Amino acid sequence: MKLHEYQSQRIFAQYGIPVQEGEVATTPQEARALAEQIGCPVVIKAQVLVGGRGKAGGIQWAQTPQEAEAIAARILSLQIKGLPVRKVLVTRAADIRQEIYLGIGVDRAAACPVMMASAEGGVDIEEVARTSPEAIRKVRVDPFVGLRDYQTRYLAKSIGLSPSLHRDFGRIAQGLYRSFVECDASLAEINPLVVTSAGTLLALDAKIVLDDNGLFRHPDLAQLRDIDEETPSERAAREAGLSFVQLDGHIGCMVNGAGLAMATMDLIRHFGGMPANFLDIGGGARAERVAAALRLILADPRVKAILINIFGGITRCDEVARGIVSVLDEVRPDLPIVARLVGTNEAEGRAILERSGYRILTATTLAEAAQKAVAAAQSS
Amino acid sequence: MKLHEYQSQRIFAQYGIPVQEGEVATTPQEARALAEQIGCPVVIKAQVLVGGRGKAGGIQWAQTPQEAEAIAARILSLQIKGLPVRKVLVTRAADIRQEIYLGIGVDRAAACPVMMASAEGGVDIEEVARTSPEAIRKVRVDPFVGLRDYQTRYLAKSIGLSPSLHRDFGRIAQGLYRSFVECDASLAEINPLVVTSAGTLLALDAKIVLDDNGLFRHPDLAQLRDIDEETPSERAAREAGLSFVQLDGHIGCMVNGAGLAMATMDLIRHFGGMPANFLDIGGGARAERVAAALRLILADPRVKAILINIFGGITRCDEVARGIVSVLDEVRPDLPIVARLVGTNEAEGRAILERSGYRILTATTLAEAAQKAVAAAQSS
Amino acid sequence: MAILVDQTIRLVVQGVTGREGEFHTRQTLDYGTPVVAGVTPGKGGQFACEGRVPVFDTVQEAVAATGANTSVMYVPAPFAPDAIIEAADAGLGLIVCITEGIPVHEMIRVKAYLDLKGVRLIGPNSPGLLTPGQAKVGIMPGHITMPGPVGVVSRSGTLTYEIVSALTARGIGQTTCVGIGGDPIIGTRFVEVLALFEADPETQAVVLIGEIGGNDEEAAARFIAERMTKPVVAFIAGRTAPPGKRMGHAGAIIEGGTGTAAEKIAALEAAGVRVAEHPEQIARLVEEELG
Amino acid sequence: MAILVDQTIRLVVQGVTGREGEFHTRQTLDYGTPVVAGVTPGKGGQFACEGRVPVFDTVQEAVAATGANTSVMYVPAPFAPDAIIEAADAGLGLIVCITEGIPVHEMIRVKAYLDLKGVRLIGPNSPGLLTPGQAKVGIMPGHITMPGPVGVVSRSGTLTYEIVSALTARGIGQTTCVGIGGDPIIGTRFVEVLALFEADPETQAVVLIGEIGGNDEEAAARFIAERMTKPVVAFIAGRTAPPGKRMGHAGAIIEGGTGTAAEKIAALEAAGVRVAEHPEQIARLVEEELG
Repeated sequence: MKLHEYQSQRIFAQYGIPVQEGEVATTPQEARALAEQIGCPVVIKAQVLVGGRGKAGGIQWAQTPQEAEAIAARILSLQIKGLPVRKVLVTRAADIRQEIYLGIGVDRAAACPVMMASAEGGVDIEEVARTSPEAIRKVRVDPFVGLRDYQTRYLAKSIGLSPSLHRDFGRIAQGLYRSFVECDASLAEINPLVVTSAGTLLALDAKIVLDDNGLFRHPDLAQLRDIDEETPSERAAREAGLSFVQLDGHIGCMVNGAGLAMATMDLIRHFGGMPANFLDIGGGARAERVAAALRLILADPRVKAILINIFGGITRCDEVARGIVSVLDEVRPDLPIVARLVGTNEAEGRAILERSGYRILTATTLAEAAQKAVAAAQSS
Repeated sequence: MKLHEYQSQRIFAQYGIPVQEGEVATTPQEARALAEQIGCPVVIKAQVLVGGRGKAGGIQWAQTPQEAEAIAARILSLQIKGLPVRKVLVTRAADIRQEIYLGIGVDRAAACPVMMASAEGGVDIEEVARTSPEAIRKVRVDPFVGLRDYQTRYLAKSIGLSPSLHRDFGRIAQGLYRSFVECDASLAEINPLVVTSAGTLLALDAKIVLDDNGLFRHPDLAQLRDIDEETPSERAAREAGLSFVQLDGHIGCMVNGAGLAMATMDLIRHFGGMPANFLDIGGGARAERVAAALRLILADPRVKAILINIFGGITRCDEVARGIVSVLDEVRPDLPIVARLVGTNEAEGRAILERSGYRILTATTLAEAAQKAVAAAQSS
Repeated sequence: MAILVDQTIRLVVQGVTGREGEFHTRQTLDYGTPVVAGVTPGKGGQFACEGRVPVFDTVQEAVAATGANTSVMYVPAPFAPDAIIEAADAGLGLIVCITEGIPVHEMIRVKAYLDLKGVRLIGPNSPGLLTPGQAKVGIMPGHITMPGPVGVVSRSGTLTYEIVSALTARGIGQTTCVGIGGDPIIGTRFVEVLALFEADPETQAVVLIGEIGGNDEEAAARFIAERMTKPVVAFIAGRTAPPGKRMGHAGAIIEGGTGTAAEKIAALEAAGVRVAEHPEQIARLVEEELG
Repeated sequence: MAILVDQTIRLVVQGVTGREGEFHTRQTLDYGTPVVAGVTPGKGGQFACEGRVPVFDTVQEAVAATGANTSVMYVPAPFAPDAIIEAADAGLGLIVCITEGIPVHEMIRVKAYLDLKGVRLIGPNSPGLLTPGQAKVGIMPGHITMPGPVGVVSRSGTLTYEIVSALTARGIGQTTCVGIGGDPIIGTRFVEVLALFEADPETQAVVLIGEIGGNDEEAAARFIAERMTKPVVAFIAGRTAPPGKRMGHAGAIIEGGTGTAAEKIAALEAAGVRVAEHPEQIARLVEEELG
């Protein structure tokens, strides 16, 4: 779960990281009032859960409260990568002498946190990683003894930070590490961390991505979810415990397991169709969750055919069949449905579908199921 | 540094351990008022930093506020193992069905925390350890992954605690472990942890001993030091960074290093003398600390001779000599002083003593120094 | 021969009295794998699966009483880290964790602890592993497998069943099928399983089933190029996944141009691995490799 | 021969620019031990000890530039745990920590980490160790030692000097003198050093210097009885210490009837160890043992 800049900033501040504090406005008038209160010049920044907002015009300076109002109005009317901007952060403008990058994530292969710093801050760090990987310095953090001060000194020195700032840099790095671990984050990033013209360090941006699996032990953080940033279907999927991604095609997919779901989508494309979504019902789904998944697919008006592909292990085909039939009983959709149920309790599952009396196309192999679904979508 | 029961209790409460809350009184009248406020029967407990207060009459029940006042007066007039009782804790009396022991300390050999539980609570646990060690169940805690729930379940089960209480026991054990680690304690103990007649767990006593070496990072805990419980000389020693223990003899000792100090005391006894104190000036003592140590010895009217035994490694004999001379310059004591300075900068040290003009007996070996000090004490 | 599990297995099931735990324990017993004990705190002394499995309060008690040597766990995510460490502390050499949804920071600590103790973990978020005819540990359906010469290793669950099932349908049996799990931090990775298959005299070819996200497939490609003599056939799910979107479990996300199917396929092909275009093609490629 | 350190040493001093660090580094250089580098964060590029020791910001840089293989540290207690871990991460095989006052919970974590990495630590709160004529690491005065056949191991600092000095005065030289440190949690304990002396062909007898508190001497007695062929002479400080009083450093406390001098002496004597009544008696007992 991604947090907004202003949310991440508040968390960082709790960990002793110096941040450029600001307030959130949802209207141009509020932005103007904040600019008056904070004192111009101010920076107005779109709060939207995608990257690249700078390039999209989502970060601008205002010299006067009037200008702040006008700029806020402009930014609040933007769509950035398809997401409408609903909030802006208004902060004091900083005098910047140097921009660096400081972030921490998980190194999967080494199975530990890895902290990264670069003298090239304020830019797309993935771009830096691609074009000049040597510009990013990394230290692996042992989970048992934590980030060591000598490691932060190494980072500070290797990115050429003035020695007088090493101690403050170390404190910020330790704060970032602690916020990362204690919030169960999968990423925590300050980009840019700037040296101001007064010679102090200041976090000018803040980004935290939380590990969804860790949210259950952070009810306070879970509440930070911005439901404005979700589509109704994404929200319904999340609440039902489904992994769901909306796509542009015509064939609604319901699969158990992310790998099989992707393989199913790949095969639909292989046979000339276009999947309308990625939808993984997860392991061991009960009938209710299956029903929620089917309703989600049916709610998309672009869907012309449905492909249900279940290979039961921990998931039981009879539960899946019960979930399907319960929705058909209430909705009675006029769409071709291809259902392939194999594995655990597959005989019971097929029997339930047959007994229901609905016309459901069946298939034995995945290829057969995909071909039938593509054909059905084209002819409907 | 030992904490009082009431101080330990407040810390335990912060870690979610259910404690029998109470208030501290320093006069019988306050105890009576507290008894009225809390509601009788109450228990009145001496707050004193030694064990064995129960046997010494320091823990008593009162059925009425009047009785509370009388009992508090009695307890506040006690001396327990030589320490006057200056405070009592007044708490609600509990209905006790079962008393168990739960504690955590450091296992030196395994270099990890060890949690201990016993079905025999409320008694001297060292006595239990001596007479029936199998009655104490232990689990070693890996410092990296902490106390595991399965370990607390094992402890609860192995001391025969009712299964319905295992979860609460686990929470208490986890709270105890966290308080132990986070406060830099060397011991944390609940004795007894009782099962009340209502079937709940309640910590009826609380004991925390803090690691003196960890105090620098807990200014809040360092403030809990009860200076009433220190003698003026203990306090002066602590403030000067000296390890000091008052004893009953006539030969004041100043030594660098705990081992050498003990060996020096052993040798004084061996030659028929009695040391007046243990005093280790520590490693690398500067002249000021040496001077503080000498003043401390001179403040004891029983001292008839002084033995200074320094084997310089990190400690420099010239610094020691400077410290000695600075005190002699101001105090001019009429006591025989035997000084043996060997090791780092010993020549400079001896030269400083000689130049000072004071009559200081010198010695080459430790045995010679001890013998001279014993002889001097006997003849003065 | 086989890898990781064989007929010497004595299995303890942690979380045996839960809905999933009991269901799959029955299937494991029906497959003929000796489930000698179950563990559920507070239910020691009871029996699960119609009296077939004695339940203990702790893994240590279960091991002491039954000589269990391998654990499989169906414990809910909040309790799974403790259960894994309990199994390791009880001296088990192989732990298989089916549980999904364990926080990544917990797994970082658990994995570091297991490495320290020298204990092998498969998973979490794994379907388990299965040596046909010898041992079924976890939730892989037994009837889709058959003994034979092909080792299967996969980050996916159901996609593995799909491919194994197709192998079996074509008469190609398996030495051992290993689901290493779909989480970012897992106990055992592709390279370690490939090394075991390379060393196993009965395994003649290996099927590797990967997906987008991370760079475990790239590491596997390097290992195959440098160290493997046996043929490897691969499949990578997520060729058509749009970049920047999280596709289901934590393993399947593409960000910033790393971890795409195209990169993984290129790395594997450069290592001499034939990569199938769709799952059902795999069996044919394996057949060709086996000659 | 000797144990732990010899003429192959290349020493790096952590905290070299502090008052104690620089003082003792000069003495170490004067003894002829090659101090190839010093480390003080923020002072990289400078030189300590009248230009004799180049200073680096990190241990890693010091090792890379100078090939240092052993570290000794005079770092203040709040920074010492980090410094020890830094030395271990830099690949040094032996770390000697002179620092006193490190919190016990820090040392628990540090020791667990070093065990994991397989790095040996001497100390903390140790005077260091010294192989006469070959290497001086730490603060033991060099002039009180001389090469010879006796291994010395001690929990104490200055008491060790006292005893070593008496040995030397009597013409009895030492293979290596090791101060293991007086804290409750130390990197290397009596038993480990005894095992090294037992294996060292030049060591003909061992002097063990213990004190009240803990049960490390009792463990040593068991080891001596079961595993040692060489004679051991011991001294235990604190025979006359009153029970229940803390005597100086954390190692020296007697509580509840365990860790008394009487118990330790009894255990050692039962293991065939001759225990001296006062420090100056040791040299005579050693002389008798050496025959």
